[in-house]
Amino acid sequence: MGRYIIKKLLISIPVMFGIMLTTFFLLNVIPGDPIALMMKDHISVDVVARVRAQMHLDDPVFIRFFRFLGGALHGDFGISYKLNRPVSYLLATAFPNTLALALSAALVSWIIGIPAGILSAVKRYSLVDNFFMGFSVLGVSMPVFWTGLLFQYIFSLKLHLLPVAGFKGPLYLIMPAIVLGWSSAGTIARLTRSSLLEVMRNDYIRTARAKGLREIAVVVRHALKNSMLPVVTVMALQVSGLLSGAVITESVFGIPGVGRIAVNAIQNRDMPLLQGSVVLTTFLVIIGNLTADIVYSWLDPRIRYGNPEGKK
Amino acid sequence: MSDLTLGPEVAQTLPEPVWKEIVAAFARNRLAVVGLGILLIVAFVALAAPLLAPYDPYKVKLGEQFLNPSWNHPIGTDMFGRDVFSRILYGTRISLLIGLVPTLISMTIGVILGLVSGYFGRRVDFLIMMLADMVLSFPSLLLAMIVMYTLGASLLNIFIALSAVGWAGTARVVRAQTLALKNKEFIEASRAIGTKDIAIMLKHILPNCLPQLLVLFTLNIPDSILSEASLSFLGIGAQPPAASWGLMVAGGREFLFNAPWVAIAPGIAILITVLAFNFLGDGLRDALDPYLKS
Amino acid sequence: MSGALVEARALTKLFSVGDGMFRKSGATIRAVDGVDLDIRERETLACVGESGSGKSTLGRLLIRLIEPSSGSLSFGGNDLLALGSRALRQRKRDMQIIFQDPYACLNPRMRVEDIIAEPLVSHDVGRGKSERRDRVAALMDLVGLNRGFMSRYPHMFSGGQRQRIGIARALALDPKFIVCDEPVSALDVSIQAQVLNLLEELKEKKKLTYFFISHDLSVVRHVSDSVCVMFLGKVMESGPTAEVYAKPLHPYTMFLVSAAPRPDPRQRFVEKPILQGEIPSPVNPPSGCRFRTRCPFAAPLCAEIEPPLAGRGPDDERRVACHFPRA
Amino acid sequence: MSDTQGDTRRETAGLLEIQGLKTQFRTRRGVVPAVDDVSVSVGRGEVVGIVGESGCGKSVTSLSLLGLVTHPGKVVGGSALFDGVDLLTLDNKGIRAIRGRDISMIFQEPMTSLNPVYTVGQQVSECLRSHASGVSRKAARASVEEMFEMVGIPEPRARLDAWPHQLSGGLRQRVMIAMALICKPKLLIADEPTTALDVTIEAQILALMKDLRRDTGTAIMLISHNLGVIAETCDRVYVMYAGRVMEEAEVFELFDSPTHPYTRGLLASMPRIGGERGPRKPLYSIRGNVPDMQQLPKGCRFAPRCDFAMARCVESEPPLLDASHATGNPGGKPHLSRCWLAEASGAGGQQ
Amino acid sequence: MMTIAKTRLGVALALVLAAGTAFAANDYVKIAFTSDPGTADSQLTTDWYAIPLNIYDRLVEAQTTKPGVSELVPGLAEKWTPSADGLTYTFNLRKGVKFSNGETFKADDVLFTFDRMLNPATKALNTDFLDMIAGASDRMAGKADSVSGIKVVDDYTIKITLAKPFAPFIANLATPAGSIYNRKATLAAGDQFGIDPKKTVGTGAFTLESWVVNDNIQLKANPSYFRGKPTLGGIDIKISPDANTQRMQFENGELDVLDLDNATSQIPYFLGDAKWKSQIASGPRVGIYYYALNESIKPLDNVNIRKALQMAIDRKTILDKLYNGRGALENGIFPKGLLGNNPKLPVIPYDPKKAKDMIAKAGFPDGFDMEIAQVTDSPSTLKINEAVQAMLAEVGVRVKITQMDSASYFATRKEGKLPAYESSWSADYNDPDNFIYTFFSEKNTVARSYNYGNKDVFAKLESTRTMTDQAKRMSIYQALEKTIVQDDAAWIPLFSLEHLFVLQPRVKNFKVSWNGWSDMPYFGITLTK
Repeated sequence: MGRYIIKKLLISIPVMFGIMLTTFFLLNVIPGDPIALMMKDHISVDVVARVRAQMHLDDPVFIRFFRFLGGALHGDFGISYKLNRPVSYLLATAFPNTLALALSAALVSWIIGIPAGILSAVKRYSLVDNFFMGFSVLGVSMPVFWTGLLFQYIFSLKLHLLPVAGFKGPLYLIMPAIVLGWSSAGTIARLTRSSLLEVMRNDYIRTARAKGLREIAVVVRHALKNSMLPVVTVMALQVSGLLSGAVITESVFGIPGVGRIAVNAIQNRDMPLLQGSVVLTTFLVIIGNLTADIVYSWLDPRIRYGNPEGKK
Repeated sequence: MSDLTLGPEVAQTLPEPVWKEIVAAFARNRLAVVGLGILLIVAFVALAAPLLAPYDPYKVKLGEQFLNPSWNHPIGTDMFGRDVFSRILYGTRISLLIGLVPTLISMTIGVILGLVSGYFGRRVDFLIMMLADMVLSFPSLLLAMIVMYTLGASLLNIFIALSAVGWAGTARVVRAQTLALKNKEFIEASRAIGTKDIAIMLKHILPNCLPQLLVLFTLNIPDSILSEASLSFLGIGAQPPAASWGLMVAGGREFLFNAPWVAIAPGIAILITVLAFNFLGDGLRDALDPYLKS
Repeated sequence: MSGALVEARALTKLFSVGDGMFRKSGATIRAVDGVDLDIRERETLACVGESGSGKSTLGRLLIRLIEPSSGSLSFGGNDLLALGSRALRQRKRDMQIIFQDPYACLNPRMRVEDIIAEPLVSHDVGRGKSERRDRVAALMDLVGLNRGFMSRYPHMFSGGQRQRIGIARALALDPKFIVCDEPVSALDVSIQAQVLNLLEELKEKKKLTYFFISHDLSVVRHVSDSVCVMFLGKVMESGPTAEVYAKPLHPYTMFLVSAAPRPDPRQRFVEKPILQGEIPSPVNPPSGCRFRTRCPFAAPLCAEIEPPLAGRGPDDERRVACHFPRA
Repeated sequence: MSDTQGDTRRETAGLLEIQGLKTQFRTRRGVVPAVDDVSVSVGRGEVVGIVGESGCGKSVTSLSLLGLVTHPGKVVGGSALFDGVDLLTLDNKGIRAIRGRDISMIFQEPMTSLNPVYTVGQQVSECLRSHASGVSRKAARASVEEMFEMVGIPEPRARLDAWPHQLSGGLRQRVMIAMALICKPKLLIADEPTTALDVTIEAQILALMKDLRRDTGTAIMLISHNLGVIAETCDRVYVMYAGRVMEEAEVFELFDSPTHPYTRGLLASMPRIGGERGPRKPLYSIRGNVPDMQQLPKGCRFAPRCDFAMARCVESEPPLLDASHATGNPGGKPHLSRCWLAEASGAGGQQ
Repeated sequence: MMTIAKTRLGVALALVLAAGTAFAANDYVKIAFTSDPGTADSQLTTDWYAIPLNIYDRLVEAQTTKPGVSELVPGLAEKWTPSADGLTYTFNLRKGVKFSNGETFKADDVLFTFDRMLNPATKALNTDFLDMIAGASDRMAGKADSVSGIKVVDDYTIKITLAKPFAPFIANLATPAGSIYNRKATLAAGDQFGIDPKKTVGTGAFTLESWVVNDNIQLKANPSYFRGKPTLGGIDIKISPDANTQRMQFENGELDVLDLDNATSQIPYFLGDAKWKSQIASGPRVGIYYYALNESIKPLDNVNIRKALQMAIDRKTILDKLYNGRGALENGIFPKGLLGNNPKLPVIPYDPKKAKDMIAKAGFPDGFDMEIAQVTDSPSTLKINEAVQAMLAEVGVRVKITQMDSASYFATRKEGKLPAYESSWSADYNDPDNFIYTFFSEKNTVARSYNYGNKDVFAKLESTRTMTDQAKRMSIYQALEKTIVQDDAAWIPLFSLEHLFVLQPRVKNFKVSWNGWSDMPYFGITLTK
């Protein structure tokens, strides 16, 4: 297992490097001057020229990239142009918020998606199936910002149940978590359903039935655990999707998270901050995948106790 | 291998798309049928938009902003006095285009890379999958954003950005399928005959990926439509005055209070279309289920 | 060697276990381990063995469908391994393979006509569609398929018929040598007989040479002139079929022959030796003789020295890899 | 349709009496009568074989008994008296109580018949604990270990915690047998128990089953396509074809004097290990293919492939007829054959 | 691994819960920004002045006397005396003013602050406000260790000498860029100044209390403020990037003040809503909306084309339909409320016919194509551009609206390559120089992509800056204004607008700043219970 993790991490290094390189160069081929942007209408050509020189922004792009890379290897991601704080500090403060949002959203998506998937698999083609699948897929079918807007409108402005935006406690997390979680619940439900249907076709389900187990025991004990295996993998892939969704959700609900930082960094050509975000999000996705692998193997003894001989 | 729902002895034939059976299985799924129906209507609307739309969707009338829904304007007018109904009808075209084109492009790329990666394996596989990992390891919206900034906002560039982001998923699926098929005996048989690799990929592997690709296709379209909406929210989606639903929602959200129809109507249009695609995809997946595995 | 159509020497195939990324780290399986083999023209050489014995791998190696890790291989006197990919493609016209699974061996998305014509297309044989169609029809006649079914899809056929389609495809280019990889083991008894008879008939008509892989000893007994018994990638015994069955020299052969259930209720009164234990892992095969862990006759020597496949009897017709051959 | 009239066997105080079982699969393409009016009986401690080619309905017969036929299959007729209780009329709860306790099953694929995410010990003891409430975990474990020992699993204690994938095919099938026997069932249904195994392992498992039968007295219904396996294991044999029983006889009788042309054809088409037949001599083969179950012939289902078919065979389907007189075994164990040739008059003329 | 994940979740939730304790007290006025200012150091930002205006003081302050009218009043300087040649200013400083760290304000702090701005190591963006001081350029270029023009006379007197006379110098010092820091505290803070609330020290009415990036910034009343303790307990600034979210927060009572600049589309709603229409505070903005025309792009190099464009835009309709008529048409450069505003300028007529004629005469009988650029995600700009697009279509000009992200937009503009664009400019300080020099001086006209080329104007702009005779200066500026806008048609002036805010009923004494900025001092505003 340990070797596996190390191997995965090793593979992720070129992946991360590739993403950093790509984003760095992409954002450098387009016109965009962080200093001019900071000064906006108050632009003064002399000032821009002077500050650019002082910040070494006029150096060739690859020199800047490797300078950044050198720092990054020592854990120094530099200082954000726009926010004037160390990138590591900004990400460290934003990360828990995004994590809280993503985890609670993931939780919501599981709470909606897994039971919906199970119910609609067990009652395939019934109204129950249609209802639960319909409900979970509904979430996937709406633009997140639009759902967010409607939620704010209904639950905050009309019903006065929840604050519109901001991030000052669990109460503030409810709407964004539901909006974001709902948007990926359909994926989970879908997968749970098809995976369960598939597992139910296996020989060992027939064995379980032939043992005289109750149907519920057959489904819960024998089918569910197996059918969760592919679901776990998708949960990990959710990380990337949730981060994408978080970009929007954080903006709509005013949550100071990594998604917003990344968007601002792109908009402001804030290279250090962008690169930091790239490293962090990529790392998160990789961690997510690793976690999935570990949970997967924890669930699946075929991997946990994989025979080194590689027999079938 | 055998379809156990039929009992081990009855299912004599390898599951094989028999269109009648697929259609029948599909028809059992009410949501899928509804989805298909809706999409047929949407497609019709897209084709017939000029005939159906009562107004020029781009005609600015500053005196007629935010008219309430009425007989003249079934869904009212927007901040420029344009008829929302007409814009939604025309929006069908753009939104379907945004759904279809990037999906087609990205899937073509994904299929080619996935085939090559899975079939040849080794270094090519390693490189392609590394590239796919790169794309998949970075939140797609941010990546699309960077591409949009790099290329500038335009419809064509949306296609490019969404394709650049979307191919990796398809590549992975096709690769997995190729790996599974590669050692099938009929592929071996073809190699034993001396068939060229390219012919094996095109004649044997690709056709056997089609059910998956079909499902993937229907489920990728709504993703594209929603991604464009998100990009529009960030201001880099379709460009005004285009009547893209995403843009209409993003632009209209400011007026949710005084003129809710401006944002809600296109939102519902997205919702219904995307939902229909999702239902269709789910239904197809269900109906094709026995044929999805190799 | 005299007149052997296929000649293999020390043919070896290693497979690495584990994923493709870090190949070095995985263990290797010696699926086929130093096999010497001669197949005479118009002879049927059967290869019998249990799962994991490497018989299918060996079959694929013989027609260079997979690349051997080491060893040499010649076909009709020419070095098969020296051929470049273009020449090899040409060579493949002479050697074909018939597969076990009548379902997996036909592309479900192609018509029968296209399946049988695929070799013709690949080798650009026959001009135009109609000429090819004629040849396909003739092939279908040859294997006993109704040529009217030409445009059907494989799933509309029964297992036996599909196997006939596979045979027709293999015959399309008039090969000299056919590897039959368990061609009847997925078929019902009544159909199995049909296919076996068809193969026999074709062999006579087309002057074919077969390498016939099977785990079914009675089928092997029926079809083959000579037989080689494999165990964990090695040939344990070989020789004329009738002799090998009548007087197995290797303990493994003896157990195999006696283990096969026979359609005779009186067999239940015959005390049969039963081979105990399981097949050892191919990753870590036992030292010395690979069979020794299950062999009731094993001596200390067996663990130390691997017995070579040594010739016995007149002309070395029979060969056995055992320190203590029976009889 | 009135084939039971020729049924002379009524004497058994059998453990299991299946009468006129009908199981159908409703598919898009039509109704498949997978099992069509099949009657099978199993006596206490008896080993009964059901032999037939794929698609003949032999497995569906056994699944029907325990209500394990899944959608779109459905038992539509017949009865199955097991110890006096009609299994086919039991509700879910009732049939569950029988499954695994009184009647247990082992299947063809030991690779896939065990749940990969539980240890084999858990899976076997689950069977015990679900039928005998109040068995402690520890006690269950001890019984499982004992059972493992009995079915010849080496190092039974260590194997309790093994995962299915860690075991070889032979050992897995032994685990399946242990699971089937843990509740000391009266009837064991073995559905192609050795088909997926290697020859040497098959011999081991068959030997094990023989021993178990001797030691436990459990009746066995052995389903197989392999006439060899049937010949070496069973007391009585049913030969099935296209959903019907074609011939029923005591095992020696069947192999010595098969009366149904199908049975005879099957036996003749088998290549034999010890056969004196020269290798160049073609095998006997039954021509044609198994009929399409949706378009069964009107008369005898085997008629289109039968070398002895007469006009009558195409016209009407024969019932199961007493064939004992034809084989020179009148008054012995029943020998039934669904063939007009078995009728007293015509039977003797044919060889 | 699982336990790690669990702990992380725990930490995250704990943080969320902990953040919950930081609720602002009820006597804080709750306002919103659309993005995080990034720093409270006014030397490092040209854009985000709300915090500096409230936590620092300046030597001189621009005080709003009436809507749109201001006067310069003593701040940290009680008195200032210019020399006769207009080169040297002597400031007599207020005594007994304390920084929030307890340090007493002295002349050295002024010296330090201004030197810091010009010190190249600071990387300051606001040097333009001080670069007229003698020795500033040497200091900025790194050729000197100090600014020769700034001399501390004693603890409470400081002398600043200019390189050349510069009339708006005092007004300049009243801008946020002139904020005074404390030497000791600022040096101690290092790069944390303006970032770490505890280390950001000023003399202002409020002190920086807490700063959660992208989320929330709180300012606390300074009880020992030299003008007296503010009646507000503090200011609670939420960072709410989405304007629509801000608006909902306001309606839900989570904001006290909604700056309608962030939600221009909502103005009609609030103006018409029974509950809110009485809660609107408005003030004229000393600022002008305009279209910039890039003279290096054909056919905009043709003065007649530019004049035609001026006439082809129906500014009145735009003002009325899109801005509810809350503003006034402008015909020059200096908007209402700015010194030098010339109400007698000839009105630019709306005359599409004549415009079309002129375009035809200029050689484009079929009209021509032109491009208007704007930043993405700016619906208000888009609205006006789309309206203009429609109007220009009437005279045969085919307009393509190109949206660019702001980084590209500003970078392209700096290069002088941006096509026509719409923008607005409002006063930093009350002097025409802040407008005319900003747009039409030789170096700035390129940086703003006008590429205006009247050398005579350039020369006059430089010389007028140094004039001390105020009346004469104004008349020259007005002449130049006429040349630039009416004769050379270098840009298209549109209008000046009112700046509207909606307030919760509990907000009292809310006064829109003289220049109509969103960034304003909150000292003096009160909240009722």
